[in-house]
Amino acid sequence: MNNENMNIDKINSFQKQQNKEEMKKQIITFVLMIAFTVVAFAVVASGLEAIYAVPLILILAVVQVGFQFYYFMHMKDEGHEVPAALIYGGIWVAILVALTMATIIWW
Amino acid sequence: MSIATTQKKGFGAVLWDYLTTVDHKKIGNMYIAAGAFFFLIGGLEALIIRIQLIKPENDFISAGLYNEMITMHGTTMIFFAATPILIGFMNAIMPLQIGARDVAFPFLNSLGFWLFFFGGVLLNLSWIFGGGAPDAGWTSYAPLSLQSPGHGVDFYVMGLQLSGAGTLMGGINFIVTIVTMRAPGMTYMRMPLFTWTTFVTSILILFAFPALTVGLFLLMFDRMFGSAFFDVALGGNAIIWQHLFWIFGHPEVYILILPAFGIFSEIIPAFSKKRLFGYTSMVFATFLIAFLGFMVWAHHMFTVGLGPVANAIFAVATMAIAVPTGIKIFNWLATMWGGSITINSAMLWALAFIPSFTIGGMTGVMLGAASADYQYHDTYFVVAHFHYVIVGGVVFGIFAATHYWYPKMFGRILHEGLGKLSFWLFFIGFHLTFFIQHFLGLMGMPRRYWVFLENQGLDTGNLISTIGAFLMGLGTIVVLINVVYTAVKGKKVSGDPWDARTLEWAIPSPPPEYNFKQLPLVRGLDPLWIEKTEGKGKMTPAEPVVDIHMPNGSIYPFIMTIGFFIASIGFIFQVDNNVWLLAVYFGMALALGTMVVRSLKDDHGYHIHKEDLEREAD
Amino acid sequence: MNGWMGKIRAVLMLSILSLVLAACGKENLTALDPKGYGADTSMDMIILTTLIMVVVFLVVIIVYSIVLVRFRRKKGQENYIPKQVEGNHTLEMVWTAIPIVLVLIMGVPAVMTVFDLADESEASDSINIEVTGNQYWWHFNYAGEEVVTSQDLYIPTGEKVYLNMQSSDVIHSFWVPSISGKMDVNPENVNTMYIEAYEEGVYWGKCAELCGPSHSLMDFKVIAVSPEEFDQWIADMQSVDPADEPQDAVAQEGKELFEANNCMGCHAIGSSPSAVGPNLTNFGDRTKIAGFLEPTEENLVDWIMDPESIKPGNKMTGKYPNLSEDEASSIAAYLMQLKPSEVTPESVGGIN
Amino acid sequence: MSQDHSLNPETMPHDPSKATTEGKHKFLGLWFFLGGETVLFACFFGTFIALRNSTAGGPTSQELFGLELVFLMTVLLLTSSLTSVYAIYHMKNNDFKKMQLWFGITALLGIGFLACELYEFAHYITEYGFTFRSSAFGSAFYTLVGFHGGHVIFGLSWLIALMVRNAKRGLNLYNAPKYNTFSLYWHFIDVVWVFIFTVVYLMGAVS
Ligand code: HEA
Ligand code: HEA
Ligand SMILES: [Cu+2]
Repeated sequence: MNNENMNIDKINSFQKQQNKEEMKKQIITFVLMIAFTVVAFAVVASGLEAIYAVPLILILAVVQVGFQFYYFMHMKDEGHEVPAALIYGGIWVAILVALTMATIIWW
Repeated sequence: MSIATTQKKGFGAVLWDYLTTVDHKKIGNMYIAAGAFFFLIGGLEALIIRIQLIKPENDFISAGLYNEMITMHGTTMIFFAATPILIGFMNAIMPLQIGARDVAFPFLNSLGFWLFFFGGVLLNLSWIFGGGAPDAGWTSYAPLSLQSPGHGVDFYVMGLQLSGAGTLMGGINFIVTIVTMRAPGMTYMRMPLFTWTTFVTSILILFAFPALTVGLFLLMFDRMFGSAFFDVALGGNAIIWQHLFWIFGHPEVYILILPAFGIFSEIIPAFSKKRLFGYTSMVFATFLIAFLGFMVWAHHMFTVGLGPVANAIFAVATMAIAVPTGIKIFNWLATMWGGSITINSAMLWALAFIPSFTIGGMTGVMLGAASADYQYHDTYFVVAHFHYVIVGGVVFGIFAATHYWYPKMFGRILHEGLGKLSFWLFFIGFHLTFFIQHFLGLMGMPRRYWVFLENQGLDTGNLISTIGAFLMGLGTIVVLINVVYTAVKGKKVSGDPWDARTLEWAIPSPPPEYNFKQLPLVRGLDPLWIEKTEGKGKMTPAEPVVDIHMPNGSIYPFIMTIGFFIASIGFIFQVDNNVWLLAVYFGMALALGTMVVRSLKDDHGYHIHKEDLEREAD
Repeated sequence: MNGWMGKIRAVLMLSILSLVLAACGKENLTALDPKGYGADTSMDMIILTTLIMVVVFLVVIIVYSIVLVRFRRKKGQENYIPKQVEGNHTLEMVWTAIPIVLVLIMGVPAVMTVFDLADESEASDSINIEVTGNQYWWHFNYAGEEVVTSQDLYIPTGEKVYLNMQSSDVIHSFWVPSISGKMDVNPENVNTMYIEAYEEGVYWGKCAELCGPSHSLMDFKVIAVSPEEFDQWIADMQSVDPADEPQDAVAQEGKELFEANNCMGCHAIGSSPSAVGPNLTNFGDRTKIAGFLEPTEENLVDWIMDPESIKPGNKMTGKYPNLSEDEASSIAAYLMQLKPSEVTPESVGGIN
Repeated sequence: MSQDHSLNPETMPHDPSKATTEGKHKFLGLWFFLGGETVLFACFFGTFIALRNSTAGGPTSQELFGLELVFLMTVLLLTSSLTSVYAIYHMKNNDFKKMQLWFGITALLGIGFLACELYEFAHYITEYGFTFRSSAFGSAFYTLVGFHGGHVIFGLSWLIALMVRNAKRGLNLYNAPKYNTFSLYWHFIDVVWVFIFTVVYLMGAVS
């Protein structure tokens, strides 16, 4: 029960190279996410009017979450078809719920 | 029921076996047995309701008790009878149908069962310890549910929360099982319809139950911790509860009916000796129903005052569900057309389902016309509608499945004569009870009425309805007698007594604990039928005989459930006295502690060795 | 032989007849015999959808019957294996397309009637009544008229009357089946609906949303009178002076007891908007006591003595000191003579 | 079907977390669970959106929310998402020590986030008297944000239990899927937070 024999060297270098490439993309993703966050906060701090600010920050949030799902959580990779389908199902119901609560409980 | 299969062991050993089992077949049996028990309780409550309504201004039970009765009847029937019995059949049959040895998460499966069971027990304890059962209707609308005295509604909240968590686990388990554990050659489009409906139902569970969970949390916080979600004085809004409840509630009715559709899609081809007509469109229709099912919930709220735009949208969306459901009805008819139909008790239930459910579905569409629903809503017309779909659809489906799969599950066949007798009693009673209720509703009888007044033209209808309910009760008793009789004296059968089509019939009855000695190779839809007509009459194995890996049984799910059960009781009573917080802490510690132990202890399961397998006869 | 056949036939005819008659229900309660605009509109939809459903059901049942007659397994064919049909594209298209068409035929009028019944454009120049639902009684306040009443809602025939409804406690639902469909009465917002009665009469109303133990006893009436009578009634109600002394000595004593026991704390007589308990201005004209009991002094005494046994969970129980039977009947005498108007339920035919 | 003899292979497969049947099941099961969680949080969000102006005379979101702390919390949580990606990267390279290290950093960032949240709640309660019971808005706010916080606590306990339990054993095919499912869960918590800071704090601050 030791991990010595799971020797790092035995992992073939091609695979390692791939992992590295992948990691680069992840870092770009992260930088973008931070950037989106900064923009969102800046938009609000700048005191932009609500009708412009709200859609804008919502779009930023959606894009950022897309990055999380597709890169950090690998939804872009193969073998994720069923999970992706079900996540989209969940998002669909989520949109219905949020839309309802925002509109038809208006009094 | 299942004692028969484990005769030789002592009672203690059998009990321990069932407390610790992770075998999907035994869990399935337990779901069905527990669900049947709750069905009897719910049915008894229904009879009490009907006795109270046998004549005008009756005082058989008091007003408060009446409200408790309808609430418990609805809640018990939906959450603790119909849903679990269907999940039981999914557990018992679906893995066999896809040629799997097990489900993906045997441990979770057991946990799910115990959570459901203790949820039901908790709910029913409210009769004794709650200062009265919940009395705000199964829909528990706020603010009535906030105002309800005693602890009844608290028991409702915690009981449903427990069982809801269990159901959610079951749902995830089935989805993963179907995605990953199909036998070689069992592509998606070769899966039997019951497996398909299990799959889609599980997806519905996955997306619908969280809404209920949230609703229950809000109600719990308002009742127990002084929050203000539904408290108008502090800016709360009671309509939120209605939305959350129905976002869950409408998909829930399809959670009930889709498995029943699956059951009929197995039985009708089997006894017509014909393959299911329009298989692809059946699968497609199932998805369409599920999809539309999430977009119609506000049809329960047409009179809430959401405004004409919302009412119009939801009205049209609701009616649209008639289309995929119609596809199904006509496909079943077309399956029988040109077939060679055998009518036995399983098929009788399936045949009775078609016109009965069609009536219920059609009144559903009538309810969907919002401007007409202003008249129907909260009247006996609605009660008639949903009993037509639920009893005429779901309960008939459950009885059909019982007659169809009983031989597979227990190796004995139910008595035909008793089967037919119970069918006719129940069938006649059902139409007597509920058909007349359409008119009662239109004649001005609202639902949830403890008494109806004299001289309002409602007497005869209610009397007929009550008589019908007793016939249904007799029918149910005959089914019980049949099951007991069969368990003791029933005829033993082979693996394939019906000359049926799908994989579960390719293995012995009852199936061995590993289901398939060798995983079968599936060559098309209705694999067993294919082998019977074009092959050697039995499945070709897809692998040599090898060691079979099996999960270990475990008592942890039971202990964890007990922990949550104790904590729930603590939550309920801490409102009166802080000492009960101890129960919360203790219960949570027990549950979470068990969880930690379970995750820290490696459990690799065990193997049934090849040699032992080979020794066993086919 | 022929004799009893005849008798059976007669009994059969009679029972069918009575079923048909009974199928419509009580005239001033049933939704099947509309006497107002909303009920009429709903009825049109009910008839349209029912007709379509009957046709669809007939199609299903005809195919079903043919299947059951023709395709039963016959003796001597035990080994017959029918042709395994996969499906049929054309057929499947047909039974997808026809329901779509039917849904459209129902959907369009459904949408139109929904908008029609939600139309509030005439609200500002119509009669507006504030309706408050309470456990377990109804409060009506005629906006701008200084007229308040409860349980019996007077409206003029032939015009739209707008109801602005809100609840003081839990959700109720306002339903007068023969005049109009129902609308919920929520605690957090005002819901508006209009009703229009075609003919004079007394119509039963029911609460249609579970609101507690006495939900089934929360009945009320709508009394539709001619527009002239309605104006008369409003005028009569406006001229009530709560301080007026009753003629009768017992009633006078009742009035004193009524005041001494602080019944006024909850019940107003006159146009005071207070609505803790039902307004009693025209109590003597009420169709029913507590919404469903015959309007006799005896029943009223029973009610005053022990409301809990009549309407479980009501909020009057325990709000006043114990009264003796005599005191209660004096109060009853006082209340029963509160008849400010000639326009009464009886004047439009009474309740039957 | 049988895994235990391959629990400690000579070489790790390319993706150890999905190499076994159990691993695959866990991986899919967690994803599907997240589908359900999406609806769960949507319901809390919906409730919050419906009630966010129902302050019943109590403090409003404009009066309460300061953006600096929320920004800090966001950065903490986002970074912890990245560090868990690093950890999984090292898992795929079969470098157990580095994996533990990065997961350790993830845990620390998570704890930092929680500390900020607790400080924030305490601040609202003591400074503004704004509690769970103040108004429907208060109930909705604490419930939504608190449920997210609860998820963070659960995630942290899960991670710490995993790290402690396996510290001596190293990576194998039995525990790799557990780490992997944890990291998916953790990302999801981050996803929810993105919507919380957008819908609750930023939208609360604008209107
Ligand atoms: C298994 C359960 C189940 C099922 C399957 C359904 C199916 C449907 N239900 Fe029902 N419903 C309930 C259980 C169910 N319901 C319950 C429990 C309630 C009450 C809850 C409560 O308040 O306590 C309720 C209440 C309810 C209401 C609210 C009534 C009210 O409170 O005012 C409405 C309104 O639209 C409705 C509509 C429908 C429709 C349109 C369908 C459709 O899915 C039906 C589709 C089927 C068909 C239409 C028949 C077959 C089709 C054809 C033969 C094709 C041709 C047909 C046409 C073109 C019309 N239901
Ligand atoms: C799965 C769901 C389901 C099922 C199967 C049933 C089955 C039945 N229900 Fe239903 N019912 C609901 C779900 C269901 N119901 C719901 C959700 C409501 C709404 C509640 C609410 O308003 O909140 C409702 C409401 C409801 C009402 C309306 C009450 C009211 O509004 O005031 C009525 C009245 O007739 C009724 C009657 C019946 C009858 C006669 C049966 C029969 O089919 C029952 C047949 C079964 C039996 C008769 C059992 C026989 C058993 C024995 C005799 C043995 C007993 C012995 C032992 C316990 C050992 N039900
Ligand atoms: Cu519905």
